[in-house]
Amino acid sequence: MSKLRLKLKEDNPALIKRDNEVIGKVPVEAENINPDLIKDLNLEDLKNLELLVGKKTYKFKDFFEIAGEPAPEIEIYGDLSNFKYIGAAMTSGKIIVDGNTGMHTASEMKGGKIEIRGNTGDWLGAEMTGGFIKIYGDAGHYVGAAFRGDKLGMNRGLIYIKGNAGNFTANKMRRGEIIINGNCGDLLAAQMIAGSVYVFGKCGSRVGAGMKRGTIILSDDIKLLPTFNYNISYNPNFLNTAYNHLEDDYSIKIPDYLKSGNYARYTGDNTELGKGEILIWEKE
Amino acid sequence: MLKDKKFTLITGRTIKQGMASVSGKKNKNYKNETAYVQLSSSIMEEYDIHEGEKVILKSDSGSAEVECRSADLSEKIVFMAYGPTANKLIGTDTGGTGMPNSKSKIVIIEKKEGSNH
Amino acid sequence: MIRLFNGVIYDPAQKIDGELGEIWIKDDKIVEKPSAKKIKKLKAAGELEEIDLENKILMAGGVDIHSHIAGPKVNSGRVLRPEDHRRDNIARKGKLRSGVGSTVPSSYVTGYRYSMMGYTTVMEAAGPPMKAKHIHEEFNDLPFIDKGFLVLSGNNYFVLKFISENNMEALKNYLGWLIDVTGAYALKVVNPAGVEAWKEGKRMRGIKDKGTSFNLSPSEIMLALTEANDALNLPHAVHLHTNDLGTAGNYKTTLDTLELLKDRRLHITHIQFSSYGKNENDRIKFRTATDKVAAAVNKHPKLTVDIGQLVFGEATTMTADGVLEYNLHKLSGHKWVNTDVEMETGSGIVPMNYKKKNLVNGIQWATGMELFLKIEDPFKVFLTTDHPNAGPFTAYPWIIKLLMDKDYREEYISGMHKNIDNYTDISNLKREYSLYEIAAVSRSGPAKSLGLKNKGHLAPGADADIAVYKSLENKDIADVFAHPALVFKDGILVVEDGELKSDKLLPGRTLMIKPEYDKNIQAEIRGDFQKFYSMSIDNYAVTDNYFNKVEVVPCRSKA
Amino acid sequence: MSEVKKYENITCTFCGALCDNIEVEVESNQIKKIKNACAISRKKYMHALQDRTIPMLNGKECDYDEAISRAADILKNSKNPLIYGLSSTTAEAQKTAVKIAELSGANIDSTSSVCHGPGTMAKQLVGMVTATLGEIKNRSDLMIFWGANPVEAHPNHSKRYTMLSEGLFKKNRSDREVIVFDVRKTPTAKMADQFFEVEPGKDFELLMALRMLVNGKEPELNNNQIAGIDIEDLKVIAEKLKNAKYGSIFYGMGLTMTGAKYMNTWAAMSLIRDLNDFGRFVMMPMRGHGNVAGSEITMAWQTGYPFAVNFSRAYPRYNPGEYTAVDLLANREVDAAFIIASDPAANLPHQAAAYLDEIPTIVLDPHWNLTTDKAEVVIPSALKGITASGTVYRMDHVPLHLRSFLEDEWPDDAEALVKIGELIEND
Repeated sequence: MSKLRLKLKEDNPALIKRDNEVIGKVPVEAENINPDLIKDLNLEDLKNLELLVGKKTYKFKDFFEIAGEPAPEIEIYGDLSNFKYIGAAMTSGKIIVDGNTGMHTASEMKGGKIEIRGNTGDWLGAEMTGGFIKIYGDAGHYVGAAFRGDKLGMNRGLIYIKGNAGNFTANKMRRGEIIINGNCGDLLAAQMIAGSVYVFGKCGSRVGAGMKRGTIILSDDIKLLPTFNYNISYNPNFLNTAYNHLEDDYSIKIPDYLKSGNYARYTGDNTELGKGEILIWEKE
Repeated sequence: MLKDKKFTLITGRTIKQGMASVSGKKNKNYKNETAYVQLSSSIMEEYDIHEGEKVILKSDSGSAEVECRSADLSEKIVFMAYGPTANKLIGTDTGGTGMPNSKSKIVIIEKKEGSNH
Repeated sequence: MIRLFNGVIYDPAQKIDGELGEIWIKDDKIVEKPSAKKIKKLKAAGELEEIDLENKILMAGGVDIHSHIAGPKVNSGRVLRPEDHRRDNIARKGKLRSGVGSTVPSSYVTGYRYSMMGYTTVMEAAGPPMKAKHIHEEFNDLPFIDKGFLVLSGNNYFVLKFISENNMEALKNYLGWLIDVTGAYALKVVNPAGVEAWKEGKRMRGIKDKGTSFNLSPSEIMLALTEANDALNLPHAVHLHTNDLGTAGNYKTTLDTLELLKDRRLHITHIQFSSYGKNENDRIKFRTATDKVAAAVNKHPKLTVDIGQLVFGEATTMTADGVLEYNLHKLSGHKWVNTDVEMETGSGIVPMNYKKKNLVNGIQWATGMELFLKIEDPFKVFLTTDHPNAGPFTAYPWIIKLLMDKDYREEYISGMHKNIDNYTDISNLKREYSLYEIAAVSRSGPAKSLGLKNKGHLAPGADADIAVYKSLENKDIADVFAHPALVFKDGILVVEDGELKSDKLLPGRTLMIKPEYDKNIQAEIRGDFQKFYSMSIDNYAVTDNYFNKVEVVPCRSKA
Repeated sequence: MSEVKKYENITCTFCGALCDNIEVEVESNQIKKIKNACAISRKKYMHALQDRTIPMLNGKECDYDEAISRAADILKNSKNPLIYGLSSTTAEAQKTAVKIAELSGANIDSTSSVCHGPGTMAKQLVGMVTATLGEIKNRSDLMIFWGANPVEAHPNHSKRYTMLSEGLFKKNRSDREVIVFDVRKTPTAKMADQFFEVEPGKDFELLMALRMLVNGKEPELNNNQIAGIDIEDLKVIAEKLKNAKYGSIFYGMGLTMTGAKYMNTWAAMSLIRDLNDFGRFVMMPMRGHGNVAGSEITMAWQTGYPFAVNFSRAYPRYNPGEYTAVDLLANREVDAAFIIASDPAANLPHQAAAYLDEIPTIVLDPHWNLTTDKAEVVIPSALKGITASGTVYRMDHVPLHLRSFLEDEWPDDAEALVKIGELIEND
């Protein structure tokens, strides 16, 4: 199958220079890196697709060496940590980035797949409604969150982060799954409405603050807020079903120890509905 | 001598800092009013620090030399008037919120080399 | 000069109902047709622009008697709701400033969108006097429309104090002073006594009970204020937001109020929110009570009302009626802002989403529609959504379509909750508004009620604020009213084919009045003011530097 | 003999309390006497005419117009400039700064983002129950100061608006109960009836526990304490909160800068909201800079958003953490900066401010400060409320008009900004 390959030029218009030395990088808004748009273009149109660099408009050809042909599958090489909105709102196709990406990667994604073989910025998959996001490195803050003031965060879809995630992961999440293989920052699943979040590493403080419903699965013990209360220690059946689904459908490696043993179940946040649950795996 | 106790650095307003800041930011007085740290007297004792002695505060974002003053504080915190010296320690991580850790930075206290109390 | 000819004119103020005719514009005014000689001269000099309207509809620019468009409460609503703006962006274009829209648009966008519907005059519905400077600051960034504000005066300390002392002279002078120093246009009264009660942690029902530390009933306050309003010869009546607004069964309070003030000049605003019946034993407490309310409105000789028509979708409720917003917050669970303003008023904000399939929302929608259709005289009832409370003002074209097209209305009702007919009688109402009546409820009527002699009509002497709409033939009515063919503001063509044509911001005027009163009142209130306000009385007045382009509208000549 | 002129009801612009009862006597364009001013305000007036900036380009004195035109060029030619500060200037200048941001596709942020911006973010989640200061003076029977120390930051606040003021229904200190929550016993705490020492960074837990108690639920406990406060004490506090007829909470940076940041304020706002089911209860941010409230207000009516606004698409977008000054500077995303009436070199984290040395930086300020050292362009200006008039908004959003009473050789901020805006717009 045909693919489009983009390689970031080392010298590009986003670099901030002083006496010929690079001192910073202007953010590039790259929502045009989207298979829905690119797949039907001819090569000439693709070269002229716009990228917004601060307030100035540039073209794909100013930033990328282009190989292959426009296709629903896009591979990008280079450090794109200042590129925002890669794959934002995409509905189909596939993006693979061999490098880092910036903020809003795959935000409002509706379908398809995006894979970042490096780190990514804040607002990964924010308010997404479908699709599969896989990050090999770390993600920033507000993974799968709601934008400022909005009622609902991520609503369907799946985000898998092999590294760590930042603060406010799953903020106001409504539906879907987020799996974090590494550690997670503060306020995980704050004001969560529903959905599931798994953290296999360590977790910051104030997990589940203000959550209404939803499930948080943690492998490491944490200090809970005074607004959660302990119910029971048990092995929840549904969890193995969920683990199997993650392994079979998404090839996500679940640590073996989590598949057996008991989980302590807490419910809260009791200042809200109190119907959220936090399951913490109990070391023998 | 070095202790590895950790303190939360609280930065905040003082009336003298306020008065100095409106009397010329480049005056020595402003620098002085923002370049000292308040510690609980028990910590001063434990570290063998005398009133007015200079120490080094260190955080994972930087360090600053400051004068010590004792104050009625808990042993968990140290206080600095808000200003350029304190801001050497604060760091730029805002956790995605825009707000740095201006009242929650963890610092350690090191005695200045060559000070012989 | 400009000559608009071949237009079909609807001007209820002049009783012109769809007559072919022409309008002459000189500078910012509508003028008499010049003499043949003059016309010839103008033509020769190339100073006459003639525009053939080809049977297009010609009306005066729209006048909105009640809308929340500027000031502390509106602005707080903007800050509260980034989610309201995020998907509705307007980029800078030429010298037109950028902004955001949706239910609480930024100031520039508010001006653009009114103008793009053919509206040229809008009244900000509620301003706390203490923050009047803020309102005027925003007015200067609100382009293309003339505007004024209604100053809150139903729960002010000095109002309550002077009424409780039965000092009508001081009350009158205080109100005159209040209007003068705040640059206001008229008096707004919101839940008299009820707002003070809310601030004292108390609740009131009806208009007869006394419940606050000032020991006054709403009736006593309303009687005194309407009397003072007339004594000051204010061009507009007391603009009243009734007690018990928004609650089931409140039509009784509304009827009591109309009875109490039956021989007074009065405007009741967003009366839809004040016309609910009550089902004691039903799970749904609300029903419409529009028969009784409309009958009372039809009977009252000096009354005007505006509807506050509900629109399905996002809205942002905001009012000086603090306790109402608290109730809405408890009901909806939505985020809630409350701001009590010392010595003067309260206020609150709660975002809402009215749903077409929701029965209570449907009853509220029907209440507004029924009142529109049951109040007989179109000079008595005006088109508003109490923007952004019952919905955004951008829904006016859709409401006009509902009023003009019975078939559309019926089809629309069929998509609502299946039990809607058990609680309303909207399905039985067959009346359709004519273009003449639409012109009355959206222009001539509100202008007359406000006492704006130069607005809402097309006779010589009127401001050259003009809207031209395409003929309705074979067109969607809502689309026609949403996209005027031409809009003139002050004689300048600002909108063409529903798009802003002007490439720069055209400032509108600030409308205000300067009633006569005894200026010694300031010395009289000085003692209490300096003690109980948190600012000096000497810094209270809105100074001239806040006024960019002002028109002082004359008060009524003395009776 | 020069004449002595007396001015009354002058507004001091130092802090968000904006006392408007200052009296000054002026002779030969000098302030001779000041009445009613606090210790800080007095210093401010006495120093006002000293240490004044002059127009500078790359460290050399230049014409005023040269500085203005260089500033316009920098903003025009940059891809992603930052406009920052605004809290100590007038609404008229703030408005114009927003216009310049729009014209130059800039990011615009105020000191709010490192001050009470988190409270505004919390308001966007839950809303806020508040009142003007006079309302609190007139009615409040229970006053709480949480992570706020007005005695040192807003010295006349307690006398004019709270503990020591004379109100309509509440006449003096004995009509009000005062409680302070803080991590240290501040001078404000010493004025209170009760002081509770909060474990640093635990405000969130404490507020959430109080919410539970107020709503008749028991919080989960480890050692009978939350945030270092005994549960029995907390129960008594919860009862007091519920029994207040018109309670008020003044909160400071102690809430916005610590632990959960804006979620602290969210918890506080949620608690205050809940308390209105029992009596009335309101809250108020203790705004630091004189017109920082105004910066949010003016930005909101022009753009819909209070701070952290980006104009690279020629329309406003909002996102704290993305378009806020500390993040933009620390991440090295901006290629020019325009600092208006603020001193980030003193007030922002060192590494963020240091980036200003590397990019073209413009400073508009009447006085030399630590940031003018970093500036390529320095533009002097008149003194707000002394030699320049304009509008300022108090911490409770009450607008006040500043009158000038001395002469100045430089135009004010608003005029400088209008000129820069015209140069960009008419290019």
